[in-house]
Amino acid sequence: MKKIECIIKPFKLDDVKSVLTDLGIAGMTVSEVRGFGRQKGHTELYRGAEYQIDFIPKVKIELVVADEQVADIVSAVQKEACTGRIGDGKIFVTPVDQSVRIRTGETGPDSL
Amino acid sequence: MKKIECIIKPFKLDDVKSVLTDLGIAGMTVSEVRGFGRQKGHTELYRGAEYQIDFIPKVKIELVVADEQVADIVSAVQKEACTGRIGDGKIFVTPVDQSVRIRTGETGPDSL
Amino acid sequence: MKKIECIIKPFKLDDVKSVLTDLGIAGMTVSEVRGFGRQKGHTELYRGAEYQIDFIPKVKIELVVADEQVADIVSAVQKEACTGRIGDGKIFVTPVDQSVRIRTGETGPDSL
Amino acid sequence: MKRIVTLIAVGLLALPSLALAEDAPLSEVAYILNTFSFLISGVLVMWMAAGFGMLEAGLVRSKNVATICLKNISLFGIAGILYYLVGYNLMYSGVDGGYIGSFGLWGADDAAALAGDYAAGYAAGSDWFFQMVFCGAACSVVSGCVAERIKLWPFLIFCVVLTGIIYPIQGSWVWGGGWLSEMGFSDYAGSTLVHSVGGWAALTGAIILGARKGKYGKDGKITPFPGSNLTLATLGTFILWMGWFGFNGGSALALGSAGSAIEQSNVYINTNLAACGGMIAAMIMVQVLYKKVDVTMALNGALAGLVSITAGPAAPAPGVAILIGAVGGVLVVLAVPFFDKLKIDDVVGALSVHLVCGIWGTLAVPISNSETSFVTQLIGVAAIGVFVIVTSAIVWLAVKYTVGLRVSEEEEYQGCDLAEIGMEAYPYFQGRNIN
Amino acid sequence: MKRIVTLIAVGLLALPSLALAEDAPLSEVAYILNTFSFLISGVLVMWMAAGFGMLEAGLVRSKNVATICLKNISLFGIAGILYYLVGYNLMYSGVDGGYIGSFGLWGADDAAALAGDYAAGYAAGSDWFFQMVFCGAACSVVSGCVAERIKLWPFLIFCVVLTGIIYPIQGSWVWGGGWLSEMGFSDYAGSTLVHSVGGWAALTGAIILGARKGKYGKDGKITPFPGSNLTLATLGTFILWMGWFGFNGGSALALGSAGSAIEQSNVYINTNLAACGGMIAAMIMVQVLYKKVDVTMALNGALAGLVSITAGPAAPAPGVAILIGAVGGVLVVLAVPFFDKLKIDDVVGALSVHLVCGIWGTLAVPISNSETSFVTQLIGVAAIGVFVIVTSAIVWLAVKYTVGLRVSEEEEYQGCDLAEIGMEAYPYFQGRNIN
Amino acid sequence: MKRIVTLIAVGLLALPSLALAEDAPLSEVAYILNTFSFLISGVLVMWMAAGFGMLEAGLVRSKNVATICLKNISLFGIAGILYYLVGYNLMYSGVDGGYIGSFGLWGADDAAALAGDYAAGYAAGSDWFFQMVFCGAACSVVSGCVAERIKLWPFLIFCVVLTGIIYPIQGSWVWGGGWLSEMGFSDYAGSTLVHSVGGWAALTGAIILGARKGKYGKDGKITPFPGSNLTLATLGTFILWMGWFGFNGGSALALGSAGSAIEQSNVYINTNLAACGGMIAAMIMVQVLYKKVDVTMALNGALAGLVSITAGPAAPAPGVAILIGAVGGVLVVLAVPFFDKLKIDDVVGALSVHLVCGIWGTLAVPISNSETSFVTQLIGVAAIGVFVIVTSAIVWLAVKYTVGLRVSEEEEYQGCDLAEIGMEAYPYFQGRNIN
Ligand SMILES: Nc1ncnc2c1ncn2[C@@H]1O[C@H](COP(=O)(O)OP(=O)(O)O)[C@@H](O)[C@H]1O
Ligand SMILES: Nc1ncnc2c1ncn2[C@@H]1O[C@H](COP(=O)(O)OP(=O)(O)O)[C@@H](O)[C@H]1O
Ligand SMILES: Nc1ncnc2c1ncn2[C@@H]1O[C@H](COP(=O)(O)OP(=O)(O)O)[C@@H](O)[C@H]1O
Repeated sequence: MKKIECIIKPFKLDDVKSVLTDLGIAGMTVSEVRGFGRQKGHTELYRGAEYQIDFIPKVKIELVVADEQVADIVSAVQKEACTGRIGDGKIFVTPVDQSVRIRTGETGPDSL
Repeated sequence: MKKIECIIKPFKLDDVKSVLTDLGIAGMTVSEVRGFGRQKGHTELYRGAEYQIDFIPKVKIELVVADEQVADIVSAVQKEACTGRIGDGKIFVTPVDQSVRIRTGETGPDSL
Repeated sequence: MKKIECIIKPFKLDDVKSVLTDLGIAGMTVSEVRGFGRQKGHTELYRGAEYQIDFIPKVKIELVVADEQVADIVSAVQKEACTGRIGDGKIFVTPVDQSVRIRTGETGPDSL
Repeated sequence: MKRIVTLIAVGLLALPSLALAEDAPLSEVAYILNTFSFLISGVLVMWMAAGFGMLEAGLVRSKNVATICLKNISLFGIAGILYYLVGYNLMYSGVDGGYIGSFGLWGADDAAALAGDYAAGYAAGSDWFFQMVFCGAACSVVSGCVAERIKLWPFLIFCVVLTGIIYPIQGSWVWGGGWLSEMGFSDYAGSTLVHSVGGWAALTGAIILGARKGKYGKDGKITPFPGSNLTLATLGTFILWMGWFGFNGGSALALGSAGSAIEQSNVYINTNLAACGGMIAAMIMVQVLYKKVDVTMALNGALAGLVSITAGPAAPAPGVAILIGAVGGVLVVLAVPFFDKLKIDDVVGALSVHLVCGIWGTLAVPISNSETSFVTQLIGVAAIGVFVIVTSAIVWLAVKYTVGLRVSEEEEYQGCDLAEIGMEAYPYFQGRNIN
Repeated sequence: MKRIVTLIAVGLLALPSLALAEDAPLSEVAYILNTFSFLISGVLVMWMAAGFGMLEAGLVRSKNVATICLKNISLFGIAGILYYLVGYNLMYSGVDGGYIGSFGLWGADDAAALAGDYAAGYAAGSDWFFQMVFCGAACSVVSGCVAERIKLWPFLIFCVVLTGIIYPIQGSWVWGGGWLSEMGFSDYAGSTLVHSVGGWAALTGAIILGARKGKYGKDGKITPFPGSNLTLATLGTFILWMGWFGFNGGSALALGSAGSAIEQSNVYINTNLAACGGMIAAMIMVQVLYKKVDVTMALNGALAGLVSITAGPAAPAPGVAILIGAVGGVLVVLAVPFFDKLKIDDVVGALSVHLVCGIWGTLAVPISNSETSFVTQLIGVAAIGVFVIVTSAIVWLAVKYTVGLRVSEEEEYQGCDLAEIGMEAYPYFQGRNIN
Repeated sequence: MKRIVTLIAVGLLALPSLALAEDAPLSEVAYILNTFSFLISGVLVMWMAAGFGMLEAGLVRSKNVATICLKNISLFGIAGILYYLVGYNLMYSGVDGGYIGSFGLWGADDAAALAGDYAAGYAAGSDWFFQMVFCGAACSVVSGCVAERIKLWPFLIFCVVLTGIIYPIQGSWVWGGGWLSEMGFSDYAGSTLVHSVGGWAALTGAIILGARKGKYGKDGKITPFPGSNLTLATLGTFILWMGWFGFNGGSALALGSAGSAIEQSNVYINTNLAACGGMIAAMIMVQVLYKKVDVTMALNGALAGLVSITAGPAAPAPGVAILIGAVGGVLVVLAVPFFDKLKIDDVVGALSVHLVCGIWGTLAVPISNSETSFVTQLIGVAAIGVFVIVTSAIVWLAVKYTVGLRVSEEEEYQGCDLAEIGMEAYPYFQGRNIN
């Protein structure tokens, strides 16, 4: 199994979720993060003093999938989350040794 | 070393934390996430229009442990976090190459 | 490639970010987490009743880097985030199989 | 119903028995009491600007909160200045049964009273103050409806014209003693003159602006954007409810006789009961229709009751006031999805509350007030509606095709707060991008 | 102490020297001033409903905030309607030293005053308005105490009975000129009649409902659930403090003579100083006991001072008012953990503030008022306590065994907002499930 | 300008024509009306304490919000008690052209009025109440400026001295009929006596305390710490605006004659227009300077206008009032970065609003009031400035070197809420440590 971590622009979440469910993905976990990268933050002015907002809101989607699904998912997410503008984000794939469904105790790909 | 990632129902956090400390786990890191899975969200009504809440609040516990502890912890968390109802969550185990305690610079299992 | 996960005290974020950019790191993803460890939380009093705050605010920095950069980064972050007081946090290194830049579809270290 | 010129008749001489009791020694007291009533009631109405601000801040998404706060306080500032520069005289000076007053700075002349002649009935300034705060209220109605997508300065330009020109001209037709007043049209405290006027201007604006992106899907799907802070919305409603005692009570325009004190008392009661009726009716309606009570509908219901009674709060018996309010509460529950069906995107329910119930309240006046007629009321509603729609459409369009009216799509997604004023209302709280 | 019937004596004729100065020409003015005092004071008391709402919204957990807002505004709506339908006449009409007034819709009769006879002293409507807002306040006390677990509609049913029946009946005993009034029991503005009454009803409800899940552990462990928004709690306290000037000041029931104006002035001062005393005393107490100041205790302390002075705000010298308030502030700091020890789960400290200090304030009246006796005060407190406990227990239990009173355990965990009304107060802010 | 002793002249006899009209039968009414004006205006000013609280709670970071709430409500409690214990008599009793009044508890003596002699003009208690709330306002100015780093109890000790000693002594020089009043210095409602006094005390405190850690970098870099809740800041500004009608209007010190009612009316208008002018001017300034409107600057601009008009709100023509306010609004936009350049860390802009505009407003009095002179105004501003700087520096330093003034660096990072009072204002909302 692999874990696919996608860091995307927040407003793409709905689209990416749709494409993932279309691919038959039944579960995922999402969290709010802040990203720092090529896309620069913005300068704001507060009461006459300037300051820099470095970290930009992003959404992180984590999903654990069977090895054979990885390629499809990665390419689908990449296409869907892409706006072509800087800051679109990343997809990382990492190994997963084991997975357990808490409700049933099932393990392995069946538990996903 | 392995990282154990547990995605559980929020109200189980205290119980899971207790069982982990009972097992001698000295540290863990917790964050709020939102989950999408078999457990469906709920439909709400706002000013006469319906809408769907897809993502359900979950808590993610991450803990890095020595290889030999993994089996015990996984089964203990699985038991404790289980309500038998849909949406109880998942446990994922992933490999960790290295660990450092920032305060002392110690590495490996000693640093946990 | 490796993912370096640093759990640090929140007020060290700016310093760590600076040292990372000095090392030429172009991107990272940050999130708020709560930590449980040797550093104990605090007891608070609310309307005459005591209660314990167990989980302490921490910041998690995740960055994926090429293998050869890992050692430098880990030691730099360890030095920068260290106050010598309990609760300084941890650095974990985990393997990454693949990385994709969403905007361009590039993969591997080039995509970072 | 003239609002100012007939004051003395209404307030001091309406009751023959009083006229006798009020000889010279009493009239200075009456003068003071009338003035004080204007001032205190005016403060309560001024406070409604805060109520609108909090209500709207609570009902927009968190990314647009700072902007809506800024709009609400700055429009009140604009109303004050414009009403001084042109509004008051356009509304009250030399209308004489016609269609418009005269241009010119407002200025107080209290020389007669200072010389011991209290026939004016009240200090000129207290009257200006009381009329001015009403003008601000009309503007507040607009801001909530067109929120979350309109640019700041263009919105404020509209406010300048609304408070300086549109509001006073139609106001002159009734309260200034113009043609509608001559015809017998009656609007005690402004169901039509304030609330519907704000509503018509808002409606025109909402149509010209278009809906917020994502609100209405292709297949008729409506995506609600829940309000960010329901405690603020509740607080805003409480503030409005409180201020309404000044709004309606002060519109007795006098306190210098037992008759006017009794009138104010009745107005207070009816105002309160109509709010109660509107809220309870709206709560029951949503419970029946949707099986759950919606807080925002309860709040809108209370306001609906208040708007409904505003055209005639003195005459009805208490039970009738409850019913008038309750009809308003029912209307609002039906109107909110109705406007959604028309794809008119009204962020805070301003059209349902102020426009729909403003019309209902005005038409309901003849129920308790035999001196008015349904037809005249209808003419007034229609005439003012047409006037406001036409004039405000001209202004909205003029602004749209010169400086532009709407933020860009990207700015709208990001939120007006960061896009337009570069600050967030709640910078230390993590937002929830996920749902 | 009768509240209404003795008005003329108290307000206009109590001071013989005034009676002479106030001949015919003055009495219309007195009539107007009395009326205006009722109206303005009433608006301030109405505003307290918002204060209770904000205080309670600030002290519950965020998942129950929208519901508590809804309860606070809708109970005020219910109070208005019920007090019109039955409450007022039950409290004030034909009590004549007895135990209850008469049933029937309230209606104003101001014909005499309109005909130039001002003996009534004030417009009937202004009196109704002022009495009505008090009725709402008693209800607000209950909502905070039983929050976070009671169902919406069952709670509102209780409010209907409390405002329509329970409150007016016991009110008739004192302010309506009933048996306690004849006996010499004195409660100027309602330490007992309003605050304790709310407190007793809340106490009964809290016991019948039981504590919130997780609040009291097996081993005597108490888990506090910190309030979600302390700025709102502070705002609510400020609003209540402000409104209390109307609550106590307006209870002079007159402004039509120099004597009553002086009385109101003294009431304002003592009300303010008691609040100051209560707050400072509570702050010092918590600092000494717990080594830290607890904001919510400071706020409760101010309210404790206000409740304590309410039974007799006119008579005490300023220094005595500070002390009466300070004792209240101390009591509240002791009472909060005391109720926790009894496992009576009072979400906002309503029992400590309104019940405990309501009793204390009533018993403290004889300190400054030689016309009252400690024994009579005690009888009044006890009689009203027993009456309210019994009647409200009947209602709570009747509701419990018919429609049910409490949300399910799962709904309680989820929060009343999602479970009962399907919306969150702060939908865009990430909650903190962790601690 | 004496504030109390000259009341009768100003309020009742200033206009010869009125004196005739006001014979015996009117004077009890005048007495009542003057009293009532004090009470109602006083309630509005009391409400400003909540306004300051909300404004400051909105402008500090979320980790210091509970503490600032606590400070704002407790300082108002302290002001009430101290003004009773020493303040009032120090300010108003036996000043006689000198530098200080007398020590002693305040007590009301209304025996004459109760015996039918209304020469006192108003109930003693109503006057105390009105003066007391002003004293609290001066304190509120300080709390915002020194927020986020000062310890709770040491701050409250300072408030004790400020409200009990410093404020009353300088107040006696003008309103108590002391030397500055004899010289012809004029400050109608306290641009200098209240606002600048708070400002000078705050300035001294801010310098002695030092800036918040991280605010000023080595290379002149300024790091802004955005306010946590701009809706609260807006609400606070609306509350202050509302309360200011009592602050300035009530400072007419009378309502018992047509002349005073007219005066109050003019004061209301000018107060409102100056706020409008200040806000709009500040908005235009920031738009021009920084290309974006800053909400907090708009709010500060409105307050700047209000402070600016406070020294002389009765005399100016409306247009002049707009300009006086507008200059204040411009000043505030320039002053905020100016203080930052001096590394004086003023959390909420209190110095820019209350000190700078307090001075400006006082110096602007001669523009419309020919009885005052620029030189005398300047002497008054300087004398009071020096006095407050010196006395408050003594107190700040005494506290600093005894119990200590500032929280530790670690506590400051953690926030005063957890460090000092062990609770968070918003415990259920996740904070944003990242930016
Ligand atoms: N090396 C990295 N490790 C972890 N996250 C990264 C890394 N580089 C970028 N990111 C994340 O991806 C987001 C987008 O990256 P950025 O460099 O701004 O643009 P782009 O995706 O177009 O290359 C960042 O905001 C950050 O959250
Ligand atoms: N493939 C997956 N990858 C990552 N997280 C998952 C995955 N499947 C489920 N989850 C997480 O586990 C939670 C529970 O899963 P769900 O399918 O609802 O029920 P169950 O745990 O009973 O199978 C989800 O809300 C989500 O957070
Ligand atoms: N085994 C672990 N797995 C994951 N996170 C851990 C682990 N141990 C500690 N942490 C994280 O590191 C933080 C600091 O650890 P702690 O034991 O308090 O002090 P120290 O870093 O000085 O050893 C914790 O708050 C927690 O977030």
